[in-house]
Amino acid sequence: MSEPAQKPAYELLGLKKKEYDGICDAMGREPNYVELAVFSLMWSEHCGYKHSRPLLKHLPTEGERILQGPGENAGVIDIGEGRAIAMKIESHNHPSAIEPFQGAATGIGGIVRDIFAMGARPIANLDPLHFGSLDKARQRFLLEGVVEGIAAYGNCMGIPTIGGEIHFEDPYEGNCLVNVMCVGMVENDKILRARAEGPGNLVVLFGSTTGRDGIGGASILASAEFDESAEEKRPTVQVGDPFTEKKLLEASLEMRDKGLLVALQDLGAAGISSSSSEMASKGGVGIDIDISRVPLREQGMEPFEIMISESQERMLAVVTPENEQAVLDTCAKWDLDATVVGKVTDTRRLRVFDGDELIGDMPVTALVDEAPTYVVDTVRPAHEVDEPLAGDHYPEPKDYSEVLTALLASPNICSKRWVYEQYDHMVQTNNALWPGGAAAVLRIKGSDTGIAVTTDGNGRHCYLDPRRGARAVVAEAARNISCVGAEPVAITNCLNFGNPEKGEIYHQFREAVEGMGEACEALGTPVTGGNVSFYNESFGQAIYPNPVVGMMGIVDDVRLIQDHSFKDEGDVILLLGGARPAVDGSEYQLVVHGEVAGRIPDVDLEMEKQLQKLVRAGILEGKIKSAHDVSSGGIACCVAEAAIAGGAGADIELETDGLRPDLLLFGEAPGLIVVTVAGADADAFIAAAGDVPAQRIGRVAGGALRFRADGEELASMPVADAAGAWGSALEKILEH
Amino acid sequence: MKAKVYITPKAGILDPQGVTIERSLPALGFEGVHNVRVGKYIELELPAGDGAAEAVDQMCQKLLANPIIEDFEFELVPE
Amino acid sequence: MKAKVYITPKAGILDPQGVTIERSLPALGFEGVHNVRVGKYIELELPAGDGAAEAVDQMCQKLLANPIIEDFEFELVPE
Amino acid sequence: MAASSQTSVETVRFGVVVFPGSNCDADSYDMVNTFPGAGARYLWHKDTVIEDVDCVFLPGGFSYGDYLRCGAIARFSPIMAAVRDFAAAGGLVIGICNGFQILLEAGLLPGAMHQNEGLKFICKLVSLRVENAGTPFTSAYEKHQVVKIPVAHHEGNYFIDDEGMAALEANGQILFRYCDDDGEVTAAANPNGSLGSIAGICNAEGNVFGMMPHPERVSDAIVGGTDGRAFFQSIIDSVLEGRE
Ligand SMILES: Nc1ncnc2c1ncn2[C@@H]1O[C@H](COP(=O)(O)OP(=O)(O)O)[C@@H](O)[C@H]1O
Ligand SMILES: [Mg+2]
Repeated sequence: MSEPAQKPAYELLGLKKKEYDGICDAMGREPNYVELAVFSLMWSEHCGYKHSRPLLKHLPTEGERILQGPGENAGVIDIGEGRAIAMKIESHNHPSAIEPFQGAATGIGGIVRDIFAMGARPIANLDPLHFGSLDKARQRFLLEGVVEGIAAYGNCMGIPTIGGEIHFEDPYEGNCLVNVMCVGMVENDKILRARAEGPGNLVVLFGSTTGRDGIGGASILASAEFDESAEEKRPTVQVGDPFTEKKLLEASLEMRDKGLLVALQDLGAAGISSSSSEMASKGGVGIDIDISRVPLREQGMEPFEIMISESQERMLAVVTPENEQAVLDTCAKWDLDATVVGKVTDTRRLRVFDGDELIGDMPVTALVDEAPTYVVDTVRPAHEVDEPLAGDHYPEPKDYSEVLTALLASPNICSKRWVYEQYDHMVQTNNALWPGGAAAVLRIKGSDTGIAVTTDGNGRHCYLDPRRGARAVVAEAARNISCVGAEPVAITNCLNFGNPEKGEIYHQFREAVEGMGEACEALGTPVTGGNVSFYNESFGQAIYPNPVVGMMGIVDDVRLIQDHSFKDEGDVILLLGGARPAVDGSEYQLVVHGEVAGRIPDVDLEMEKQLQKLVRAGILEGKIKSAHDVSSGGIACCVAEAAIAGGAGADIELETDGLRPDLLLFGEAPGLIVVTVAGADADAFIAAAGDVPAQRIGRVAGGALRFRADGEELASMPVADAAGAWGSALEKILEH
Repeated sequence: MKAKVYITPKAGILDPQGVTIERSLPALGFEGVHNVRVGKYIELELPAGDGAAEAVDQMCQKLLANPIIEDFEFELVPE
Repeated sequence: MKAKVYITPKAGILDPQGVTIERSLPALGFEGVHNVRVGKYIELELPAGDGAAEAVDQMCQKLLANPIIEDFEFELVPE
Repeated sequence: MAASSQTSVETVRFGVVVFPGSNCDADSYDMVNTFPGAGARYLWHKDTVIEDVDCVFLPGGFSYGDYLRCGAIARFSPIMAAVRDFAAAGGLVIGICNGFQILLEAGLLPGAMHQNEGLKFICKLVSLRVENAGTPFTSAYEKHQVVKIPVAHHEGNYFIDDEGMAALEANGQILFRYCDDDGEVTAAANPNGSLGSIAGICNAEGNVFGMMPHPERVSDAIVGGTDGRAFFQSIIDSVLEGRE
């Protein structure tokens, strides 16, 4: 075999020639291997946000309650009475596709560290997940592994996993999405930040030892240097250690309480390189790191490996020399290794020492803030069309009951109990609503306040129209929050897309980010941070463009919240909102007609605001006895779910108003909420609805679901049958 | 015949169980123990025959071990 | 020196992992496998010396195995 | 892990043991403090003495990551020697979930835990039948009362040999069994495969108790129930009676 032509090292590290030239410019010379390794990661898409930064800049990030927007480890939102919520969402898609259990577990580990790096105690996790169809054994394996990994890590940490979503569809077959969100609570005066300050202060590394984990692509540097068969020594999969992370959490918060920390930062992608340089950048200082002091778990590690290792369960703190001993003592109390590995300088450079020897010297600003950015020419994909499908595009189904049963049993609609029963969703004893509803609600101990959290995404809708889709996703998240009675306050987002260097993907990304910004602006829910995951494609097949929104809301009196279950016989069922359901992009379209096509309806954001306000007020006044937003499966599934949850039947009578009954029942459109009120309150409620369309569509009655349109019966079944189809579908598929 | 399967964490892969046990041993009065690695030991019985080794190898690859993070070895013991 | 410790579920005692593996093997195309028992395999290094065997035995009794439901065996391998 | 709450001699004092991986310690502590007659304080796993405590409370969680076996490493913590002495002197000791597992590993309660039959972590509300209401842990319940208390564990599949089981039965040491909503003890209502559908037991002396379900999680209506309160009330009553 002939020697392949040797490519330059920077290229093997994923840098372009121009980028390499940029590094040389910033350095004033050619970088050595240590510096090149550090730059290649800091200027990677993952750390450098090369394709996303120019667009993310335009997202709205300010609001009265926002104590910390993007730019720190997590966003922080004031919830009153001196308390704040830290939240952040992140993806761990690629590692989970390789090793689902450990990939998902370490995903939880990473996002949890981001939260306690802010000084907040994690109080909840959420996990939006996307896989290919469960017909395939590999997809079932991924689902089981991911859920077990999240359970193993989150349960051990004692953080309840209280929400998320799960979607199955072919475009995710080669690229599952494993997004994880963590929510934490912090008193306003205890918020920590990652700003290194005070030249002369010490940099302390604590937590796990450092190994060769996650060296990944950079390992070629080692082979370039040594040419040994060192390759297989470098595991690409990382193993999570939730017990160590639990100790890391407790030790960090104890140091916070004792006021020992100038700054705190977790070690994530690019390890010590990124955490130290980002801390230095935020504080406008420099940092010296002595890699010879880093506790290692493997022998013979190269300096560059120590600098970029992504070993899990490690934190970096800046502390004053006076507090050094107290910090080391606290770590010892929690049986954690802690070592002073460097100090803060006024050089604004990241300098790397191996003992006394200077082996790397890089300008912090260039590393952190000067990664090149790219704007790609957009191309609108051919499947995006201007017109929705005609109302009679598909044949009308003959048996509506059959359709309803099929939709309720669709893995995208059915009960997710199989998943959330594997998560400890009760630990910390704060959940005022149990999983399965629109949004999870946590009481804040020691106050009347509650917070509601949800995650939402809809890749299929975003595929058909990324701008409308992203607008609808934000509106849906807010609708979920409003349906429990809480006021939407802020979001964090995880932007999952294909390869942004392609015009069609960049188009989707740009449209989605702009759409998200529009909706956040209109609904008053600024973006507090997030994460971008590109290159979710394999064999040229990209995932659906999939922005995921994690939203938080506040309710002043948590005792007033409401759930989605039908309550009492005779309660009047109302449909609120004026949107017209459509087949385009609906679960009905895919399950029954086997297609994804057309154009989704746009959300009317002004109407949305009023609709949600009406519902919140109705709940807080005690008028609304249940609220459930219409989403996958349309009005029929919405009503069925509320009936199943309440163990009560419903008699529904709709007017078609020119819409074919299948679209009316099963079609989807953003901006509809089904609520119940006591019979005696119904007229007054409708009269007070103002501009928000409010129509009586039936009553809570008996033990069966009955749907009629214009007087003609379409579907009927006992609630028990609906509950059976909905409740056991996932188990049946997985236990086949 | 009987198969004995030994599964160990791959070299270089963190073994949190091993680390935790190692840290706790001194408190029990066992000093100087290191490199604790925790794996699995599986015994099973299967029909004797030429294909037995191949079958066990396949079982390990597909089900018993996770080849991404674990190594395995096995031996066959006639009964 | 190195110790290799094998921990197995006691005979006659339920082994939920073993049962589950046994049940899932036929679907993967492995017929006729039975008596699957899942235990632990632990490797550790300790100072060589006369007391080594006694020390490992004690570690197993006290910590590594639970005598109510598990049996153990070990071997010492000089390095 | 702040300073202990105010306690007086009149108060029933619970000492909640904190292992590095405990995670129901704060829930347990907070919940005890909602009882007017009770006060909680934390005990650190490295402590070697237990003072001013009426009831030692080993809370749920993953004491040492639950690596190797749940509770296997925790049992060797310095505090456990003190817990053993405390129990030997007749003090009340309760272990919930991981605490139960630790008491088993420590030999303070008989038996051992396997992984759940389904090999998965299970978190859900289950029904329990009170088997013996004549103990310091159950006196505020009625015999054969059915209560709803959640489980959250991966290894709650209780095992004991035949002889041990006979002794448990004979001495009335089985305090809770998993049952269906009507109080029938059935295989379908057993969430983890426990022998005899056992959810909670005490020792022969009747002062050490362990259960897998979490009564501290259903002791406040806003988070889903109050069936757990009687468990703590029983202990408080019993301590106060003992003082009379
Ligand atoms: N989609 C997004 N929207 C808004 N802010 C974002 C988005 N993606 C990333 N950010 C922000 O950019 C910063 C850097 O993100 P990241 O490198 O993922 O941080 P970390 O390493 O702490 O996880 C963070 O403050 C993050 O909130
Ligand atoms: Mg971070």
